[in-house]
Amino acid sequence: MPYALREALAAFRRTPVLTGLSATMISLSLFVVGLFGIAAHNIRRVLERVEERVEVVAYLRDDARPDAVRLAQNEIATFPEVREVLYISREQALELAKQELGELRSLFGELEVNPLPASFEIRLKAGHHRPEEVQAVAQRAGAYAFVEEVRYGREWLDKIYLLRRVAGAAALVIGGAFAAVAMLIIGAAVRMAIFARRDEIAIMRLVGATDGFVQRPFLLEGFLTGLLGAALALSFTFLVYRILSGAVFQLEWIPDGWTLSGLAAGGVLGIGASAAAVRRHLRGI
Amino acid sequence: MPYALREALAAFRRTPVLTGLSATMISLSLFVVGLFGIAAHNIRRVLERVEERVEVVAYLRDDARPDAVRLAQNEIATFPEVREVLYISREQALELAKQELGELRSLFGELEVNPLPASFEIRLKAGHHRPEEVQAVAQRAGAYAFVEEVRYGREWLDKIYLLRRVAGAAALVIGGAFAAVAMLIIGAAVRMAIFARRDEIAIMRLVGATDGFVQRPFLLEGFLTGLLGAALALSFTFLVYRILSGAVFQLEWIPDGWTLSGLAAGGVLGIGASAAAVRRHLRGI
Amino acid sequence: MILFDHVSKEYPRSGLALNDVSFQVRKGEFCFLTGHSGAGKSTVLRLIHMADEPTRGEVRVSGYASGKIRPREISMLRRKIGYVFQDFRLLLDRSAAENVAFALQVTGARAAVIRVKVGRLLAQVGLAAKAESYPAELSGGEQQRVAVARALANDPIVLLADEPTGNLDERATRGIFDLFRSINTAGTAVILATHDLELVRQNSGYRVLELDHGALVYDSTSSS
Amino acid sequence: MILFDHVSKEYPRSGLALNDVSFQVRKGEFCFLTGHSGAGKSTVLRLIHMADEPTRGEVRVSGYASGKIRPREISMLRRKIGYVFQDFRLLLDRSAAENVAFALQVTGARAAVIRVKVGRLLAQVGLAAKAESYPAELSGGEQQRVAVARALANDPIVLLADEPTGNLDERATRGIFDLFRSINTAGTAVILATHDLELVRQNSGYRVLELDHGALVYDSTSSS
Ligand SMILES: Nc1ncnc2c1ncn2[C@@H]1O[C@H](COP(=O)(O)OP(=O)(O)OP(=O)(O)O)[C@@H](O)[C@H]1O
Ligand SMILES: Nc1ncnc2c1ncn2[C@@H]1O[C@H](COP(=O)(O)OP(=O)(O)OP(=O)(O)O)[C@@H](O)[C@H]1O
Ligand SMILES: [Mg+2]
Ligand SMILES: [Mg+2]
Repeated sequence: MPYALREALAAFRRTPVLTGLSATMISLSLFVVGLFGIAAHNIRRVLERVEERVEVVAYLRDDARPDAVRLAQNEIATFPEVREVLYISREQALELAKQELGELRSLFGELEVNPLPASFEIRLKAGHHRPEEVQAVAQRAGAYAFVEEVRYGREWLDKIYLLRRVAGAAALVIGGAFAAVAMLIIGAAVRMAIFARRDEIAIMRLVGATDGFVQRPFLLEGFLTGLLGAALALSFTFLVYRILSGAVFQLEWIPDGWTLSGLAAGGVLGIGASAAAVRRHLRGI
Repeated sequence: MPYALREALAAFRRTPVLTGLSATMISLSLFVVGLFGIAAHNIRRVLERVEERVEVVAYLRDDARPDAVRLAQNEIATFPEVREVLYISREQALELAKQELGELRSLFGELEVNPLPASFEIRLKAGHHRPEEVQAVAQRAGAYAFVEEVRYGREWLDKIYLLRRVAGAAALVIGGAFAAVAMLIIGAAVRMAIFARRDEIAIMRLVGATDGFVQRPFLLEGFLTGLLGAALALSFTFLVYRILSGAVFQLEWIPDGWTLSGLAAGGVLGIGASAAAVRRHLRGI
Repeated sequence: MILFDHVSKEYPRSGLALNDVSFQVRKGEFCFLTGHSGAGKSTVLRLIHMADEPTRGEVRVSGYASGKIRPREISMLRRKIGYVFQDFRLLLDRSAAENVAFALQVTGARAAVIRVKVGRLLAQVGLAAKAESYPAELSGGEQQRVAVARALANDPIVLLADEPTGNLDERATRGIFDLFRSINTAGTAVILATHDLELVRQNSGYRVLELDHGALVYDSTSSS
Repeated sequence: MILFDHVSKEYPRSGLALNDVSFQVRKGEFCFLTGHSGAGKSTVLRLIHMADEPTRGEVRVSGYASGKIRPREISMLRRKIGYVFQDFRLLLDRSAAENVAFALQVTGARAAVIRVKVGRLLAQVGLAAKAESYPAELSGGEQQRVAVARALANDPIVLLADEPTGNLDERATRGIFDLFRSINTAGTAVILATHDLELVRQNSGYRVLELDHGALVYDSTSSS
């Protein structure tokens, strides 16, 4: 439809303020969504990395036979969820404890006996950190006779999962709220664009333009404005990402799929808001 | 000026969409500022509370004479910065250490000697936590012969001060950015209000209205719109505060002075944006 | 082709603008619509254009009846009606040529056809030199002539002209009137609302409808 | 009181709208301004109103000279000039009475005074019954009469009337013209731009200025 396209482009030229404002609105709202996207993506990455460090520790009896221990170590390493199994001797454990206790280190210097047991540190494969899986590994490791106790930070794992779920819910709520606000603002901008051109629209209808003919340029204009706004928002988001990423934290850029979705969302937002405003307002002219 | 007031109020009635949009813009931007205000205020409160817990610990030699210790305790309590001085005996120290170490508690059960020294915990008065002051107290306490060592979490204190300074700078930058965006949006809204009434303005001037006469209703309208927007923003902010405060964190409402400043800011923002837009645009009509 | 059947039109603040008006205009007829200011002339034309609905009675135009016509049909009907509005109703952000072209674009005409036709129409109303001027750059009479050119763009079957020469001098008035006459000769019905009684007297061969306070008080066809 | 001193006005797209026009209008004079469509009549009135500046030459009105007058002085001058615009220029979101009242509010008149005066003015143009109607609810002629009432509101020392009877029937035209005459008798200068040569012929006692393609081709005062 070359006419509608020509008109839509002409609208940019005729009312640059109005069009600029709409694009700014869309870009502002998508910009916020973009920042949120970066935050969400990076929080997810951090959680994943933290999750990877979840491990199962099996404390061994002091009277465990070395060859049985070595056998068990190999056996546990073949569990489908397990990446590697490290054997920590009593001496190594004392050394680690000293390092971790820091200030109170001198305390151990005075000990006559080493109170710490030997242990297996069982590391899990990526993607096998669901609470059920971790529990299963812990149970099987605990079944060995010479294993005194198994620890695997159950509360911690539950907390991470809770955090992820809370973060997901927050993303939905905040993202939805911002999208709603963006729609409202764009709708208002389009309504104002139509308001500013109400004489024009009235005249169009007087010379026999159908509703579709009148609407099409507005819809196309809304779409292009939305796309423009989304592109702007993307640029801003990227700028902020570069500034933050260098100076403050180590951040990852959002996945490419999200970027494309953002552009599409801009266009859809623009055309949707235009359609709603045009349809509602045309009745009143 | 009853004419300008009447006209400004009539404008609300004549173009509710435009006025509503401007008010929404102002309220949106001030709402964000308001949320930021709550966050800033509460972070400050948290930091203050954390700061209050900064204390100076003086470890005593094992051979310190009890009466000299009691004398020193009273003396230190009279320092202008000091709120109270607690004496922690060696036994109490061991008890506390056991509680804090948690899991490794069993370790101490096997100790034959108590390796921990007695100490003074010196608590400071509110408002006397600047690094210099804390250092001064530490030095004076360290001057006693029977004091072996004084600790006061220097790095921690420095970090809190850094955090406060970073938070302050962030407040300035983000707050400023939002105010700028708000001004832009309001300016655009007013420009559009004038754009929508450009015929009206042109006719006013044709019948001999002075620029001041034409401008006054717009300025007043901008002021009232700003005030309305600020009031809306305040309500929204309070609503969010109530929701968050009950469910998620324990929050404090911003001080009353800030509330009044917010209302004033709305009015000033409205009138300022109107003035800029009116003055710039009137030339073009 | 146009039928007013006991039509009344009442406006909230103004009372009866039309009061029980009945008349018929046939294909290819030429007809003056006269009456004092506020008599209801523009209201009659607006009803024919289906821009308003009668309060009572029925208006029929080219097979469509008021009250039953659907929005899409109104658009189609309007493309067959040329209307010179009393207040011109030009698109202020388009040049004279673009204003005339717009009436053609609406129907989906091809760009090449439009260009040729617009040039011919502007020449006919004596505005070839002002094709690129915007309405704000045209004198009152020039705007009125753009409105006339636009009304003729779609080769209408009816031309409604509301005071089409109110801003024109005698020579331009004669030119426009001759244009209307030649269009009428080619088969287009013309309804010309005016209070230029001079014009009506000079062309006494045509039918005259006279309104007075919303009532049809004289119809030269039925009386003679 | 009004002096055109070798005035030319050139518009970018249209060329010369006025070409070396010189004339003078005295206090209390009544004067027709005629010419074909696009001759430059409205341009002359716009220059008097200081809504535009001449490209060459100087326009003097009531002691103010074009090119030297400051924005504030333009406002003050306009309050002393009544202007009936060719396209009415009514405020669309105000009733007829509010439109007339607005010209008085601008000068800071008191509300009680305004109410009385607006009532009288609307009655004079025959629109007392339509005081509360909005422009969209008025016929073309009724809008024109509101514009006349507004132009007379501030007891102007000059009345500029651009085609003030283009949308009026003969009776209303006579009424408006009589109103202008009585205002003129009371001391107000009147410049009436029109191509209603009938009206000019019927009132042959008054001065006539005729424009043709921007040039002043006839001035009854200087020739007789
Ligand atoms: N939208 C409206 N709302 C209320 N009253 C209206 C409306 N349109 C017209 N009127 C009234 O209806 C009456 C007839 O108006 P109309 O425009 O038909 O007159 P007209 O014959 O065209 O007059 P003119 O020659 O002055 O243009 C007038 O009194 C007018 O005030
Ligand atoms: N703002 C403008 N920009 C460009 N050209 C203009 C402008 N205003 C007027 N003109 C041109 O100047 C010429 C004189 O215009 P003016 O309005 O004075 O004519 P007029 O005598 O009032 O005609 P009419 O009787 O049709 O109203 C016209 O050709 C018109 O196109
Ligand atoms: Mg009419
Ligand atoms: Mg003119």
